[in-house]
Amino acid sequence: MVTAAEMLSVAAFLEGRHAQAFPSFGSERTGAPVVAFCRIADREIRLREPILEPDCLIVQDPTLFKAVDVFAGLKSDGYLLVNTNRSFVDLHIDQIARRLPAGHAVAVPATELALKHVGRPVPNAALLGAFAALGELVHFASVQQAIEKTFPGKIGAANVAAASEAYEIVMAQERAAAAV
Amino acid sequence: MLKQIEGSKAMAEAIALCRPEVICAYPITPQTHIVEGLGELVKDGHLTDCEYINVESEFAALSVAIGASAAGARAYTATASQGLLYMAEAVYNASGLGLPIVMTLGNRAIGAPINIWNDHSDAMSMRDAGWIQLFAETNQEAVDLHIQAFKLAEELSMPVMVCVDGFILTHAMERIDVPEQPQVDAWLPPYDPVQVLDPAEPISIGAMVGPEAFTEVRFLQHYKQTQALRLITDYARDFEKAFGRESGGLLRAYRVDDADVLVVAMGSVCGTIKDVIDEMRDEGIAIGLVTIVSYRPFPTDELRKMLAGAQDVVVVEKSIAVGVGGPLANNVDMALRNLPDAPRLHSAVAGLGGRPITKPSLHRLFRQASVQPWEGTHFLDLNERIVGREIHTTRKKRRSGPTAENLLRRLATEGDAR
Amino acid sequence: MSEARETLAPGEAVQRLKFYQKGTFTVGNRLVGEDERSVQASQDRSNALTCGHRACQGCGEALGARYAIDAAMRATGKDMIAVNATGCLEVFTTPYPETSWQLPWVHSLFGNAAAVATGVAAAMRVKNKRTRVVAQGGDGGTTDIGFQCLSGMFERNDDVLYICYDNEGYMNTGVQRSSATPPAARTATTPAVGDEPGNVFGTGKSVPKIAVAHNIPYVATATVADLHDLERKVTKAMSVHGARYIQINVPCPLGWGAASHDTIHLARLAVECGLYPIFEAEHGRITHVRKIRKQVPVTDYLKRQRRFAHLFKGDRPDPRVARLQAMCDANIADYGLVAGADEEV
Amino acid sequence: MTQNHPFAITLDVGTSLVNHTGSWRTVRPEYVHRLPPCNHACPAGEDIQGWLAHAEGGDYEAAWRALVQNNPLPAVMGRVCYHPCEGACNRAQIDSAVGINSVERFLGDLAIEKGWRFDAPPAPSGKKALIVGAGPSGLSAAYHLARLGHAVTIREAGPLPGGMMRFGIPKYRLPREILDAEVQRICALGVTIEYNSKVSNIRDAMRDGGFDAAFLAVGAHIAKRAYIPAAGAAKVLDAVQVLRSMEGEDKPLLGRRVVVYGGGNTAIDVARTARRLGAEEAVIVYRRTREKMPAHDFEVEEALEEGVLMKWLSTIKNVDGGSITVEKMALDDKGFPQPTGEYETLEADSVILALGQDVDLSLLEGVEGLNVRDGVVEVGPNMMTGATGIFAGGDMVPSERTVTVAVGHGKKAARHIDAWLRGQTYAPAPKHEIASFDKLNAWYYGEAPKTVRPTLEVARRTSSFDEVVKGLDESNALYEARRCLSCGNCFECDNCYGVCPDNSVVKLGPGKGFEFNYDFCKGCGVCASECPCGAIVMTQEAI
Repeated sequence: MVTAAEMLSVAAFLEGRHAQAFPSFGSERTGAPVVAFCRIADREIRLREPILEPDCLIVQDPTLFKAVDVFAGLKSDGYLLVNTNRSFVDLHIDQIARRLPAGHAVAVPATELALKHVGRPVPNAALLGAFAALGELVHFASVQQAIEKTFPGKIGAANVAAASEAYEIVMAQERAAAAV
Repeated sequence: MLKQIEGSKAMAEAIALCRPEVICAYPITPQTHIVEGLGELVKDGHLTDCEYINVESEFAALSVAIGASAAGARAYTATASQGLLYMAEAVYNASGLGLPIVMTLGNRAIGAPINIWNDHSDAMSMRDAGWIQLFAETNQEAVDLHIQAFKLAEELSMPVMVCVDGFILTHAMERIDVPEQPQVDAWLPPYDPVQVLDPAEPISIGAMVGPEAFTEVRFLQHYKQTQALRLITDYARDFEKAFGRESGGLLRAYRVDDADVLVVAMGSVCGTIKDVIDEMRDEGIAIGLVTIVSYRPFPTDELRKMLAGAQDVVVVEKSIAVGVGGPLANNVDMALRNLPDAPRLHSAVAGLGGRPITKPSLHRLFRQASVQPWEGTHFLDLNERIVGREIHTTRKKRRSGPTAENLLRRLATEGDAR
Repeated sequence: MSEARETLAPGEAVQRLKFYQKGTFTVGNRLVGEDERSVQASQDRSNALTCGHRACQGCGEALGARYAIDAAMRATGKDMIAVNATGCLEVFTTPYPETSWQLPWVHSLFGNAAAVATGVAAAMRVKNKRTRVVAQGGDGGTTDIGFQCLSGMFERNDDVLYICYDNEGYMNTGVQRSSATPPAARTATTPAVGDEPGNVFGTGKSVPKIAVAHNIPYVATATVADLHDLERKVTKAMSVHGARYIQINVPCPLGWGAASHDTIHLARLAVECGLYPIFEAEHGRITHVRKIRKQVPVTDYLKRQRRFAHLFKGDRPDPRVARLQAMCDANIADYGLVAGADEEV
Repeated sequence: MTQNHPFAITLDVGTSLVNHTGSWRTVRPEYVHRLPPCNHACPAGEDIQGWLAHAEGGDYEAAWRALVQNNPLPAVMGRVCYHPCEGACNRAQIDSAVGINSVERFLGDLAIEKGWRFDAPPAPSGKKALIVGAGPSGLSAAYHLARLGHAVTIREAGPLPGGMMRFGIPKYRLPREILDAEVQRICALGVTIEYNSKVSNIRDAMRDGGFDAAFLAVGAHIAKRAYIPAAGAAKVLDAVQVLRSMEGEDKPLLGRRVVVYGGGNTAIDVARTARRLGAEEAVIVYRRTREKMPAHDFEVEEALEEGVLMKWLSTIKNVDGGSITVEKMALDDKGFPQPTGEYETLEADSVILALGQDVDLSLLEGVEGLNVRDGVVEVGPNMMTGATGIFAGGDMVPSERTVTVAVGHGKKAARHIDAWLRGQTYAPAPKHEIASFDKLNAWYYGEAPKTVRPTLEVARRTSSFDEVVKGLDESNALYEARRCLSCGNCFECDNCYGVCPDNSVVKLGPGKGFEFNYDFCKGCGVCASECPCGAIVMTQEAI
């Protein structure tokens, strides 16, 4: 998750913007719930408080819904991206999703895509690919570059492939939402 | 070169650019990424002519640096919190021996209760140890301060502690301009020690000094720090000329012109405060910020001049001198002493043990200072209910034992603390 | 040795001269070449620790330090730096404005001499200098407060020779117990009162053995009573690189309650009774043991020291003397301190 | 102080030299000389430790020259001296005494081999001294007087020099060429020996010869007799006679079975001589036990090795032709032998009496002031008899009768004669305290057992007069010399220099010893404790 926030900040940086990525600070142990933040702006970011009211929320592990209120603070016109191959209804978050503007809540099977392209359950790149499609805060090309910088060589290419497919999936959903 | 890079990594690169000859590493959160970064740079051959030593404790880390520095090598180490306390004896020793060691402090609270998150208690514990203490507001400044630190240390034969907020800066990935090697080489000359262990010219370093000369030794140490006040300013100016950006110096003013309220703070919280000030200025409130970069030596005169015209001074600091209040506030108070029509001083302790300092809280605090000033030390975002209950209980039932545990017990039983 | 009683062939006799002539055990020997004499016999020895220091009369540590550092100075061609832990040695040699040292020397803290030495060695390595580093301290600064840094230095195999001047207590602060204080010894913190007066049995540690367990290139114990052995060991230690440890038994007239002129005599008795085994080890294995030359009962050693006087107060023999003798006997058995019939002493 | 150094914390090296810790001292060490027990025990007054010190350094000529300062006969002495020095030697308490005697012999033999000469005498004093008797005492006195610049004449009654060294000691113990060489070296100093020149009246001889002083050393050459009833063709001889005749052309005929009566060294000598002359059986009859025998044990041992038989606790009652009657004795409570009435008969072709010797005092007849008691002449502490200008020594004065004592008398008398001739009084330097074993720190001496001198195989000893005890070769001699502990005298072992915790001993360089730097010496006393040879004492500082 920290990697995702960092890659996102790199993507923004590559576009000449200011970005600040930082983890929720703690002594994380493998598997424990983790939150990471990313601020993107067109001027220097001075603010050092954690993001309490995000514009976008990316949920990497929907099983956490039961343990943590991850939606607290999500702005009413915010974006929600969930890593899942199930429906929002199945996840019992369809109500939350419905409160957001159309096309702002998207599900993408990022882990599945990672397993398909990378061979391991590492959904970060796929989620970022999906995120590039969502709200168009960063361009996919920047995300691709950021992924390639973080993972050089074949693994990078595999991650880009996962991201690319996720991007397409979300773009399809966006187009569908727009069509409605 | 501009990079999107983690603060610790950028610091590691900047420290490497300073060509340290001996680096002592002992892991402690949140300093680890810096020494890890340096270790990689040494191992992968980016940083040559450097001994990277994995020591067995912070006490050893600074001790190894002491030995290396006394033997004429540019020495560096990093620590935080308990680690700084564990090396406390060596901290005093390094300055007493006049050794220009540079150490990064990834600021972190001190236990018990054990806490790995950011505040300034660790730096405060060593504020009288004879080191220069510089606080970085941003990761860019953290990078730049390290470069200045080596030059300052070596010019003054005095160790320098670069204080960087743990996690908030050390673990943040952001846009940082990491200088190029030729730039740093041109600005920072090689280490030329004034005293060195050399068989060709043997000396004894570390004599025992009795009452007949100890006062003089301490006077000279103090005098040297006052000299440092000028040098820190000069070097910041030189640095700006060479690198094209303002970094370091004794203190920095932000929108202080005609300000009725002046906030004084150190470290990364200044960024958040600036945003708050912008918003308040937009609302027409005459408020500004003075950022203390050099906590030791403390820029008393410069600060006094800056604060002279204000009506209210609010000190926001991430430390508490238990039983007294905020140590920074105490120092600011010293600067205001004997000032005719001195502004009112309001002391606030915030962000202890990593509690976020949020804009809403700061808004409230700054407004309150002028309209509803408080007595003594204000603890920002204190859970009054919990402490009230705890005080009440202990009054009723005299019970020794750790307050922290009692609090935790209460938190557990009462659910969400806020 | 029995063959010496027979008529010798001339050539054989000449060979023996070096060994048997008088003065074999003395500091010098005018009959052998300069290069075969001890460092301390030389008119141009370094006197790295020179006159005017403020050690007590008959200080074993002052003596041991000069022995060791002078030997190291010869071995390194005076290209060396010393690091000193806090303690008697530091206090009596460097009270402002005078220092007794005649080599580059640094004192930092009580417990960090090994780490400071690591730093000095690192500086030398990074600067491509051949200058060698010796760290030194008392037993308190070594076996107690400095132990962690010492172990770290060992474990990293840093290029440092650490010399511990073992006077079996905190003498600088007024004779308190350390982990090197022998059982039954009276100190200020183990007074000779109560059911078990003096230091209790079954406590303390052997840092030389612990050093051996670090598998470092060289470990040795030595004594001011055997200069030749001591100088040989320091010289040998300086001929190798990596972490090295030498622990030298240095009697303290003040702390032991002994006559100032008895310093070397006591050190000798400590070895000859078996209480202080003298050995050396390389890379984790004991390679040499200094045999007892003239074995004495431990009482010969104990009776000359007031710190053990309480053992001899009563009418009946104190059973703890036998326990101390048993410790000697165990050392003798464990280290093979008494030469067999076929071994040369 | 280099300007840049941090004040007070960093110091320039060696600055503690301004701190004179000598003021702490309440006792101070001082270098002393103590008298080595060997020197103290030497009847000839040799500085044994002194010459051994030269020898152990390999400078044998210096050693020999130091030796002959006191004794001109080292090669002789190295053979015949009973070496009381070794009996006193401290080394015996470590392993065994230093073989001083054998090193002395080595030096003496080497001097002969190399042809080393005595230093030439100083300018003549113009005084003349007469010495009567060319035995060890006379030769010694002549040597010393000559070296003091006096003109010396020896008058010897016999045909050859040496006295009892020639006529009392068998060749197998003292080869004659050795004796001759050392006598010749004395003569080369300008000493005149007149042989076959018996002085019958000393005062006449002095007056006639214009001598300013005389030293009498006529020895004791008259054998004591005991009354033993003898019958038939019993052949009863005395030991002096037998040994003397060994020096002539005709060797004595003693027969197949020889009985020697007596228990001294002469008895042993004569019995061993008898074996060499072909006696199948040589029996020593002595009235007490072996332990009580005056003869030296090593000589008894050598005799036994050569097959000499011993008959302890026996007296000869009578001699009858080819046999003798012996009465067994028993020791009483006080250790005296008492007759038992038990008798035994031994076969004997000859009986040799070795019961001691008397002095021929005829030359002193008519000399005034003399005191003669028990057959010997009494002398004062300055060796002068009751008669002015007449000194005496050796076997003719009351003392132990050994060659070494005689040589010592000669030296002592010569010094007093010299002073007397110059109108002065000779006062020997006061003796130092003896360096007894408790003054040493014996730890520092390595174990080094004494070298046993090679001895001739027994088979050859009974068939020839070849020297029984051989000398040491150089390496052995060096080894033996180096066993010396140098008791009471610094041998530059560097211990004090090394063991001082305050570097307060200054080493002055080879041969120059050490001195204390009292500016820094704190008086701990380690130097004195660790001095191997007891050459440092601690004395109270005046308060």
